[in-house]
Amino acid sequence: MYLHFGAVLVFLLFSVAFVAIIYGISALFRPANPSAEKLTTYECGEIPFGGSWIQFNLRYYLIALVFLIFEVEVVFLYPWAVVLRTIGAFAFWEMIVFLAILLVGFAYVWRKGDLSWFTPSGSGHTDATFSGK
Amino acid sequence: MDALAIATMVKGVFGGALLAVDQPDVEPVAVIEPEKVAEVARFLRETPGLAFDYLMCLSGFDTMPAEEDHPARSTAAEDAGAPVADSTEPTLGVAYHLFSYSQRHRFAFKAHTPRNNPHIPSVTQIWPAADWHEREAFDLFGIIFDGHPDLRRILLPEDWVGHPLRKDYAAQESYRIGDACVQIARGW
Amino acid sequence: MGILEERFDPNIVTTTVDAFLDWARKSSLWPMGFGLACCAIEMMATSMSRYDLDRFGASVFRSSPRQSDLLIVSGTVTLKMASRVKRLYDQMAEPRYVISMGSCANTGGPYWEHGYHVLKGVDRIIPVDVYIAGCPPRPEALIDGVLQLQKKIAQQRVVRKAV
Amino acid sequence: MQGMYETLLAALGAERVVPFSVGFAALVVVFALFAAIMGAVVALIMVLAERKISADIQERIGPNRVGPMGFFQTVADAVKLLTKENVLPRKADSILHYCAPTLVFTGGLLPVAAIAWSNGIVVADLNIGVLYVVGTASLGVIGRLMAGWASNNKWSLLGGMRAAGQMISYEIPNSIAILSVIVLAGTLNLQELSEAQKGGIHQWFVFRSPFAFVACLICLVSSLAEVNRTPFDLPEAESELVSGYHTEYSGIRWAIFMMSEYIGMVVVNAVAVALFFGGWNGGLPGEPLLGGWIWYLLKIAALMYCQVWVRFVLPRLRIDQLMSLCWKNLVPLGFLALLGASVQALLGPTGQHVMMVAAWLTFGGFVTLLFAAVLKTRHVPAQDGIPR
Amino acid sequence: MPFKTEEMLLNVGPQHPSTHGVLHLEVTTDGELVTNAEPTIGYLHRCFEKYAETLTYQQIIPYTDRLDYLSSMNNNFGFVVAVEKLMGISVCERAERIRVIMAELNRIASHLMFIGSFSNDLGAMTPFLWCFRDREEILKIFEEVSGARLLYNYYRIGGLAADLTPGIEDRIHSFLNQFEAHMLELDDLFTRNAIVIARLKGVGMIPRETAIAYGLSGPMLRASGVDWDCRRDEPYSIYPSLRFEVPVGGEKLGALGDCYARYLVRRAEIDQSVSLVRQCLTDIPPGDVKEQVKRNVRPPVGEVYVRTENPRGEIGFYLRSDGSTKPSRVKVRAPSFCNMSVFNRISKDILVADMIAILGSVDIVLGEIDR
Repeated sequence: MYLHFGAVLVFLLFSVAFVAIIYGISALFRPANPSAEKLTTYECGEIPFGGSWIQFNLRYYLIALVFLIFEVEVVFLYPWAVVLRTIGAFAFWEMIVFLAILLVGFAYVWRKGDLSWFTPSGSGHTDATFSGK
Repeated sequence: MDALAIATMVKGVFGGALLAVDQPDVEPVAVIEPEKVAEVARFLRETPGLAFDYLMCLSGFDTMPAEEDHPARSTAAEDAGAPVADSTEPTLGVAYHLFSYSQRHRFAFKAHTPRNNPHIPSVTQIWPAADWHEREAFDLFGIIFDGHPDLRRILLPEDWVGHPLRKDYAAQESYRIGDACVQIARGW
Repeated sequence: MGILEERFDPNIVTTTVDAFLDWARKSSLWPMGFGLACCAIEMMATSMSRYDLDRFGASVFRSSPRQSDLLIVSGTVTLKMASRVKRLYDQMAEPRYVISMGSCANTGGPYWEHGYHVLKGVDRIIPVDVYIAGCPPRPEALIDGVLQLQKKIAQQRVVRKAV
Repeated sequence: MQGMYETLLAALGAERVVPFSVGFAALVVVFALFAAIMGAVVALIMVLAERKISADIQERIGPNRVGPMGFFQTVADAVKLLTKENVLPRKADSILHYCAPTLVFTGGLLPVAAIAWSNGIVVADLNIGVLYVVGTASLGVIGRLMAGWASNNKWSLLGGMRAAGQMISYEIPNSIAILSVIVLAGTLNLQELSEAQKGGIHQWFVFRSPFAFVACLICLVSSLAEVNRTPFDLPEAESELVSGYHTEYSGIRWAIFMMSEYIGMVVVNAVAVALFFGGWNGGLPGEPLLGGWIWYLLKIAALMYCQVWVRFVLPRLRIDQLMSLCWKNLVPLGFLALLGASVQALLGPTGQHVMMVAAWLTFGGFVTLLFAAVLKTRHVPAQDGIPR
Repeated sequence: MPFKTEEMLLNVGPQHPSTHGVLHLEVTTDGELVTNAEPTIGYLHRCFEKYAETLTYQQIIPYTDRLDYLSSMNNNFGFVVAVEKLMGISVCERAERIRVIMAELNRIASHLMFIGSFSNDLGAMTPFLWCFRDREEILKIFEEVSGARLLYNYYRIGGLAADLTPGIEDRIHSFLNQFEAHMLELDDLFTRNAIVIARLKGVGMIPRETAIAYGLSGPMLRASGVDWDCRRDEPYSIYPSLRFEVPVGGEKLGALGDCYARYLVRRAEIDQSVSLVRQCLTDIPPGDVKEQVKRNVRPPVGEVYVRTENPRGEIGFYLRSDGSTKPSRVKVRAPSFCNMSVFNRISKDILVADMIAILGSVDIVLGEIDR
């Protein structure tokens, strides 16, 4: 039964190999004469000012945290979903408790405003930790 | 209120600053001393009766006659009203055309400055619309607007030499683009 | 130079490979979305319903120079813009072609005499493959320009030794 | 599904020559190669289909000069991209720049292993099929973020961050919607899911419970966001971010991004069909007529046509509307659907029939709502706000 | 403890899909948030004003085509009205009618181009092609009348270059009838689309005072609630004798001062232009449009400032004549030049997508900004 996971491993290796093969074929036929100007970073025709590897803004990090909470919750729900019919009402109530706890977390994040990305009505940031501007 | 009445009103308040009124029959244009432009503008903007809240157009001009053509006469009133010492010496000027949405009337005035160091007080604080127009007048004529928040070239590249719209402007021979050096004049 | 590029003398195999690769490059010319002035409006009109440049596979307007292989200089190249045009052309990936559309791009057009700020022809800074006359050229003229470019690409040597 | 491999190996007569595991691995490699090539073929067909459908919507002709009726257009595109120079900007991080397309392609191809194409035809018959597909499909997020960051280009960075923000956010409603069906079906294996929907159109999950119907809508919307299609195509928004995270990619590596986008589309639609629209079962009771996989591909093609159709009709959402749609609308709605479905799972057979009737009622209500909206636009000239 | 994130200087440079030409915006953003968007212009400065001083008055007309190359007829109209006022001549009724017909048709074509590129900035690709389908019909009419598709050189000082070709009237009539049905389709697809309203309502709000202070004009000014239209309030040509309604932002239009108001004002102006063309077309008097046209025009010494209503706003010509056949100074007050100067002011603390929507709603043409 675990043999099929072997198939998955073969698929993984194969897709990496497939991309490598395509790179190889392409390397045969494509021209390659890099010049200094060609390798400059493209920025709509202008010379880029300041790098783009910077401390990017915070909202994406907050969304990642909120995602982490819910992803873990969903992972716990998968096995429960499969066996719910066999176990019956007890599993249902147990999961209601689990979801209720998470609902409190969700309401807190919602109320705090981390979900609303940005209020477009001007500079009313709701992100408390945003550097006060 | 038509333009002549406004001109007399301005003359009453500012006296010597208003030097003349050109072509009173077709479209009267007052000629104002360059130093007083800012005060006259503020007066025209703030007095409730006039309320010129809209600067339609601010344009620089050069009164030097074109060479190859016959020396055209500059407008009669300008000869009389030109403030500089020698009246025939050509000047750089700025024309202001105003309009009021509440009163629905128009007014125009202009100011002449000597060619060698043309200075005119900026009106950007009064009408924000003047910001870009003044930068363009500086860029193409070289008229310096004192008090302008950010007076630099708006149309031409930063490293451009000279002010093209002056009548006595000779285009530079070539211009450097990256490592290529490109001819501007009519040469192929 | 690429690994197999321009290494072999012409024989039955290399000529067919060349013909196939040229056919592929010819029939999928992706122009860069790069409109300068009035000619850009006619370029857009060419890619619209009535003239439909997409029939020739050439209406996928990529906005980044890395993915586009055709630079249609459509409009007046001023001196301030010239350095940007040169930089964009340099940043394009290699098999790249240039169509100079309109008399402004060809020779400075109506602004050739007193246009102190106009570059007298884009071929002073980048090599041009096809010139299209007109101010602005009609969409049919642009399509004809693309067809001329396709004929020119069809004879290119990819694998065969450069003659 | 051990049977499939035995039968194939026996047919090839390799039973005695080589031990089973080696034979199995060889067969899987063949299937993987077939899947990758089919992925490329699907990408070619889809690009051409998209250009033809967009031409049809926009009253154009679309590509018709290259090959008969323009069929070789995408072949020409692919070969041209194959022979295009590979520009690696000096400031970019070369290793990451190379690995990003590989990761995105792997994220696109891996889920194909677990999809049950027909009765018994599946490459890797995993008992955790759906969880595996959802898990590997999110591999593409890392690839896109890596592409965005590695190209050291401001546009790519913005595109990569948007891709990360959008795709991880829309995994939650997608998973919750899938859970609502699994609670009813009781299995994660895609093969058994299709078998659970055997016997006629009324057996399809989408018509078996109103909560599954709502979950189907949520799943379709969030799968549209998973594969970055308009109105959720913020990561490579041409009009805003030039071309998002693949601004600095040229030639074949850009083509791999495109290919994995279309493979991702096929995978997402395959999951939606398997869960909601009866997998490889035909509409009529009994065995699917011409073999299950034809029905499966037909349903996937229908869903993909709708996704292409939506692309050329709707404008693009803004990033904050996208996020609030996900977290403030789809996630709470998804939880309600999940609770409803789990309550229905506990009901007896009579409860199921009541729920089936309720499902058909909601479906009818939804369709009449749709037609009312269409009729309203067609005949009544605009009055509100626009002076005639 | 506020978390320090760095600002990024983004060049929305001369080559960008939604800058409508060669406009360069130096945008400082903090993540998705635009804090400052400084426009840099001049990439299409084609020395029009220097050239105008070396040409006679009739020769300048083809160069005015190339100012706002989306509404060449209106540019010609503005210049020709200015010179005629300077010289004090008037034009026969037939020429005036044809001028208004061509100017209003060109306004429709220009607004269609606006709707197309504006919807493309929001991400919808189909309205662009639908609008161009109708715009091609108008270009066919212009081609038959003036011989060119985009830059017509059709107006002359004192009249027109050519009279209407026979049979053109009913072609225009049939186009107008079919065109209104297409506009209803466009309303269904784009104007009342929920995502479009969500993207545009409340974005890029310009209050009435800022609009007047920054010298905005045309649809931008009217969308902010100022009821001013040169055709009606400072009339030229035969506009006083025509009945038309000026759409202004506010509750009647359904939006005030934001991107959606600017879109709706232009969308409503299309309907007004259709009715204007119909009014002018009905029983045009006969007459020779070319008999007052003179080759060398020599206006008296003097200066004049005349403004007319272009699709993008008020185009003003300040002409200084020194009595010779060549003008001593021609200053063009371009509407997009002033409309663009307010851009930095209204795009503070907004998202990148909003900035692109605002830039689209300002509807600029670089030919007349840089001249």
